Amino acid sequence: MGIKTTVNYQEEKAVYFKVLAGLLLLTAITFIQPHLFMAQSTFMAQMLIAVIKAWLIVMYYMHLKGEKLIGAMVIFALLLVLVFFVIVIGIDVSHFQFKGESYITEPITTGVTQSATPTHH
Amino acid sequence: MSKTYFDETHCAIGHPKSTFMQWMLTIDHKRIGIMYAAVMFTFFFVAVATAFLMRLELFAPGQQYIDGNTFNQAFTLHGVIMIFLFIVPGIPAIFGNIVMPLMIGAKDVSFPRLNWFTFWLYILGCIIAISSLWVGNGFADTGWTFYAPYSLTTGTNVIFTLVAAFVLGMASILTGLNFLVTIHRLRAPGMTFFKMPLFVWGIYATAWIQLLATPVVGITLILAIMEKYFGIGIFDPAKGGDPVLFEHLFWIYSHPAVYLMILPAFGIMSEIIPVFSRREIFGYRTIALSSASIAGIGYLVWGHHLYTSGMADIAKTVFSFLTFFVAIPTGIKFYDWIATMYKGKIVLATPMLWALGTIITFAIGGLTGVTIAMIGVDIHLQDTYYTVAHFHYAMLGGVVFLLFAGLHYWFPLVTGRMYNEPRAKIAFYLNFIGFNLLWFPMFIAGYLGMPRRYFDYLPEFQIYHQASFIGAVIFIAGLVYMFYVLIQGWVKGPKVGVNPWRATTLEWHLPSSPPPLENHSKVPYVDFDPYEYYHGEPVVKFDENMRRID
Amino acid sequence: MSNSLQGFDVRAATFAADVEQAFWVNFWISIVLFLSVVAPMIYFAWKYNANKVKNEDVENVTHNTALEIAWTLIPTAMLMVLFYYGYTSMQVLRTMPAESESIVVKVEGLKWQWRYEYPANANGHIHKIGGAFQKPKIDDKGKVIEKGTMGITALYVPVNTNVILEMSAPKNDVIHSFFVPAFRMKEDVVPGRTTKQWFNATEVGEYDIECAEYCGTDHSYMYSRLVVLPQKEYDAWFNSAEDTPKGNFTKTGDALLQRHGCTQCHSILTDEMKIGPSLKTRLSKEQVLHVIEKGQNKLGYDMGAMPAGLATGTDAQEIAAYVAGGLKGEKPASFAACTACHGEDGRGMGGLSPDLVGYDATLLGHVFKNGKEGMIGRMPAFPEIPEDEISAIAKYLENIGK
Amino acid sequence: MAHAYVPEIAVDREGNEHIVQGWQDDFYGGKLGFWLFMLTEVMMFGGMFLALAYYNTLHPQEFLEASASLNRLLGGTNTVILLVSALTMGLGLLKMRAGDVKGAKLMIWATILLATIFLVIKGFEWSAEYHHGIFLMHGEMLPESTMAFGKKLFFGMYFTMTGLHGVHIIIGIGLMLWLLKRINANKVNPQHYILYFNIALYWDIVHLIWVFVFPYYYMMGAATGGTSGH
Ligand code: HEA
Ligand code: HEA
Ligand code: HEC
Ligand code: CUA
Ligand SMILES: [Cu+2]
Repeated sequence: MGIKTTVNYQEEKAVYFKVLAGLLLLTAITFIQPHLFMAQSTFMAQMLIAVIKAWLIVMYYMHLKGEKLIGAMVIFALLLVLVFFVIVIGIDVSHFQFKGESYITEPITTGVTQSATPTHH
Repeated sequence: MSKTYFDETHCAIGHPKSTFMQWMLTIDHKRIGIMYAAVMFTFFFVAVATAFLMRLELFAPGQQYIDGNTFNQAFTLHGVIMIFLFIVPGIPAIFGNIVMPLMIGAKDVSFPRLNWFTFWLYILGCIIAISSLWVGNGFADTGWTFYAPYSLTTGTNVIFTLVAAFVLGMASILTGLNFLVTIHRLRAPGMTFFKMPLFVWGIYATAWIQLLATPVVGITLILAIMEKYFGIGIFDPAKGGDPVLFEHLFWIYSHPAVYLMILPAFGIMSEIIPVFSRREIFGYRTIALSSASIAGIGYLVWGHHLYTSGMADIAKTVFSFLTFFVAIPTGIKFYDWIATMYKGKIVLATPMLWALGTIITFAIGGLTGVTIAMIGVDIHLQDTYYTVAHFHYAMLGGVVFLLFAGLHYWFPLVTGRMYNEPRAKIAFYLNFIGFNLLWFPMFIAGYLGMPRRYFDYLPEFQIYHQASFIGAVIFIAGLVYMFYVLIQGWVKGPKVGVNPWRATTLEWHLPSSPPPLENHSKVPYVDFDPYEYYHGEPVVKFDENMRRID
Repeated sequence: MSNSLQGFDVRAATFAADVEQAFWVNFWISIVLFLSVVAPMIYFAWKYNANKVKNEDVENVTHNTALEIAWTLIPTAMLMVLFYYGYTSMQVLRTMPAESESIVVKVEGLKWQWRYEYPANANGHIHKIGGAFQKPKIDDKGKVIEKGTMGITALYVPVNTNVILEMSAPKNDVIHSFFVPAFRMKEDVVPGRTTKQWFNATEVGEYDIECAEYCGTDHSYMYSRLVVLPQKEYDAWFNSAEDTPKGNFTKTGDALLQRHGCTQCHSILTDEMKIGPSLKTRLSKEQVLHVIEKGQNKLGYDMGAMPAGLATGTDAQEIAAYVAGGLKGEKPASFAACTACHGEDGRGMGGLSPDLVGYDATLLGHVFKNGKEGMIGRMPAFPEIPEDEISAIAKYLENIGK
Repeated sequence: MAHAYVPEIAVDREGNEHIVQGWQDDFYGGKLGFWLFMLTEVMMFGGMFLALAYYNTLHPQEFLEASASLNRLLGGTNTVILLVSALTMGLGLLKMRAGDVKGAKLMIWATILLATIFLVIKGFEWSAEYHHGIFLMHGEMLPESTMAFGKKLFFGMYFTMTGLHGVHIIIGIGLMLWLLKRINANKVNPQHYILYFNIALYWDIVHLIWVFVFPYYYMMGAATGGTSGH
């Protein structure tokens, strides 16, 4: 059961190359994005691009298209990760209590900032 | 006489002649289940011994037999063995392996070789965990929670314990994975999800937790190991890390893990109650779906272990609110079980006694869980013996009691024989009384302010600890007696044939008892519900080709 | 039970009542829910027992929508009530009062002691109260290398005043938790973070402070006391440069007696004779007679042995009665036989010989060091108890005699 | 599976026949199992991203600065390399299914080559960082250094996560070599290619992780000035 012996080689190959082109394009956008758009929220923009790339890979390279059961499972796992993020990052850390007085978040003192960036030679 | 799974087996590699090698290399799910049971049984005695040592030490204030550091190692050893070696793999590895494939009419699990590998991975984890008793500076003394930064700074052999927990976690993941695929792929034709026995539902929900929660603790342990070896300060405040992050990551796994323990146990309950009430179960679908929703909601409530950790107050509120919602599906299950007894014909055989006893003890465990889910109250009770009593009522009075229920229930299936019923009942009563005497006083002590993990305590609490000690003695005596009765039953109990309880699920419709190597001789077509009784007698009957004849 | 450890079932802070109320609401709801499950279970197990029911009577009831909705919604409503109480009691606990209206004390939790630092007082003096119980370090042979301390020091606060605790741990330490059972409050002390809690004590007294987050070897000894003083006494102390307030706040001794397990053998508040004599009264008549008759050399005083037979017959009786009575009333002439060593007042001449009236530090020191084999039985030695603890105990015993 | 597996037939009351799925030769089961395994990888890296985001929230500015100092050129090159390797892997599987075993093997070798180049570049990057005094247990990362916490944490997580990703690449290379062996032994062939299928899936998830690791570490600070590294 389940063994497909006939493959439409040319057609599938074409899909692979199309997706590759898309991914390369997105990678290029990744690089010019800071100079192109959403420069103020680079992080969001980058993650958005990454999500689109991931979607392409999962759907076409990993053949998830049409896989209802597995697709649902993947979505379940991703939702779970999302929930962890919402709770831990959105609810807990972003309301960090007594932040100014805590050692791990206290503002940096004496000229530490410079020494941290590696020097160029 | 026909051959049973004790006589022949499939092996992972080759066809060894010696019986010993046949057991070591076996890929038969029933044999693997039995081996799990044997190993867990051994470790459990180590853990009971440490538990007893603690109770002995706590008999009076001040130092009696062991010093503070040994005590700290004792409760760590106790916690680590009980959690990682015994109760987390427990019911899935034993009964999930032995009966789950039988219940769905499969010849084995989906990946029998992986199952074999998983078993040995588990053994490897056990060896690493136990070896740290002798290798390095002694067993970890961190408590089973490994809270940073203590676990990062203590001199004891925490690395071994962490690695062991990681390896055991891997084994747990692979078991879950195997069961998930098995349940999705190998159900007998006609058996839809809502025709599966409820134990299979329990295992299914559990497997999802094993699969998706365990990796989180895996990565947490890896980060802790990285931290210890490479000095990156992920959890170490001296380097800017935040210990509270560790608590988050730890409990993201470890809270779902408690449902991982209890869900298959609830599954056993749902098997036993209808069989011994001799009628159809009440609310099959709600029980099945409540397992799934407990597993789902269970992912969202880990923060109730962090009420006093310094977490943001708003997060505490959210977590407290969510926590109450796990109690609702649990409550529904309980009411469904009770309703199943209504207008039935209740046979108080030993498995049923254990199940009913558990309804009492787990209700106490669960309702005290609800107490400490209330933030304000938990701020007082957190890390006191109240919490300790809560989780022993839940784990021991819930999971382990139901494991015992299952042990009696499936005993004739696995061995083909029956234990001595009156004696087994005596063992139950001893256990039940001992257990309550052991743990109930601890609620009071905890409420009065007795913190946990205390080697020494103020003398006010002595009376409670003494009562508890007496309970422990009765309890352990009951346990030993119970195992004696079971072993005796296996050796020389009467042979009872394939379906002594007159149950309806597929694991009782095998060609022989004990079952043969490849289970059902023919796979039936399942067009019936799992618990079909009519006027107290099973409805479903098969001919020798497993075709229904009723 | 002794008076100073009552802490636990006492509410001594403003919010304790809220927490208590939440707990009891929960308790009764739990009882209802428990019975709603267990009562029908037991009833059914009896009513439908196999030996009462005929097969024909078994019925397969599998659904009852109304009932199912009821047992979903009613418990849900109850749980929301519980959430409400849990939430509101937490709010009181976690809503800090304004700093301007409170005393802000810095608390440091470290392995294994609590330290307190107060704001500067009128004279610019900053009270730093260091440390709680610390076990002495002992070598293999049981010799004390480094003295331990029992915080005779404590966290002193005035009654009916808001106190904010600003808590932290040294950055290379571990997590502790500041737990005051009598106040129903607890919050972790996390290295790297600052955490806070507050309270307003309603009753003068002494309460236990325990560490409730596992922190290693001496986790169970990370103990300290919270002393609530009347406002006046607090102010007097706060504006002085003294470490501890004047007055009698030495119930610490009691804690020590408890902790070392003395109360297993000795009663403290009553005259009851357990394994050892009561520590409320010094010596019983029989004991004194016994010593007079047999002499004694068990306590290891420099002076050496007490000879036997210094007094006999009615003299001995008379002395024994007088000593057992606490040397009160008229002094019998025959007591002269004792004064050479024990002094006119029977107080042992500043440590030359045992005090006959009370348990002074010297006596305790000797008993702890050597143990004591007496007429009742044998008391084991406690060589590890450091001097300041001994004096705390002595002071305490002295006070309860009165 | 040398001998063919004959599935059992179950018969219902009407006499209809139903095929019983056995655990042998279950292509879909194998695929499902492997997907489930990959979900555990998602959770694992999810946990690490959670830790990363945790500190990012506490030290946003320092994270941007630290990110700006990474070498975007090398990181970008590696991104492209992985992209192409995912293609070769996929094409190889396609060839195998179409019966072109030789072509498939060639593609696997190409993937291995690309994976190795990835590792070499990573090695260059790490050693450059080492020379700048930023490496595990070295220079600025030592406890006594005064580098800001945010940066220490950023680099600590950077080495951990890219390191773990590297370990996945190495495991991937090992798996591919094993796959070649199985192909040569004709255990994997155009009829039974589930192993190949799953290893291809594995390689895709290794790629997928990089798709997120790359922007989080290298690109986040790109806008805050800072040229692309050194
Ligand atoms: C098998 C294990 C198991 C189970 C099933 C549970 C179940 C629950 N637990 Fe427990 N818990 C532990 C094991 C378990 N727990 C462990 C090991 C710890 C401590 C770990 C450590 O710190 O070392 C812990 C700690 C713990 C804490 C943290 C305490 C602290 O450290 O301060 C909390 C707080 O909310 C909690 C809550 C709950 C709740 C609400 C449930 C609920 O799921 C309970 C639901 C059950 C019922 C409600 C009872 C049955 C139902 C009825 C009788 C019907 C009617 C009732 C209603 C509808 C309400 N648990
Ligand atoms: C499954 C979980 C489990 C079980 C069964 C038990 C059982 C017992 N535990 Fe438990 N305990 C824990 C899990 C468990 N414990 C955990 C997680 C902690 C916290 C550790 C920490 O703080 O880090 C703890 C802590 C803990 C403490 C507190 C230490 C402290 O805080 O200072 C004490 C004190 O007395 C104690 C005592 C006991 C006793 C007397 C038993 C007795 O009931 C022992 C009798 C044993 C059994 C009843 C087990 C029966 C099992 C079998 C017979 C297996 C059969 C096997 C097969 C058939 C294969 N335990
Ligand atoms: C094992 C039981 C036991 C314990 C524990 C114990 N004692 Fe005693 N103690 C005795 C006995 C018995 C005597 C009486 C000896 C005698 O009669 O001479 C005694 C005598 C004494 C005496 C001397 C009485 C006297 O008049 O000479 C003092 C003082 C004393 N105990 C104080 C303490 C203190 C303080 C502690 C705790 C550190 C303590 N004991 C612990 C059993 C005990
Ligand atoms: Cu400090 Cu426990
Ligand atoms: Cu929990």
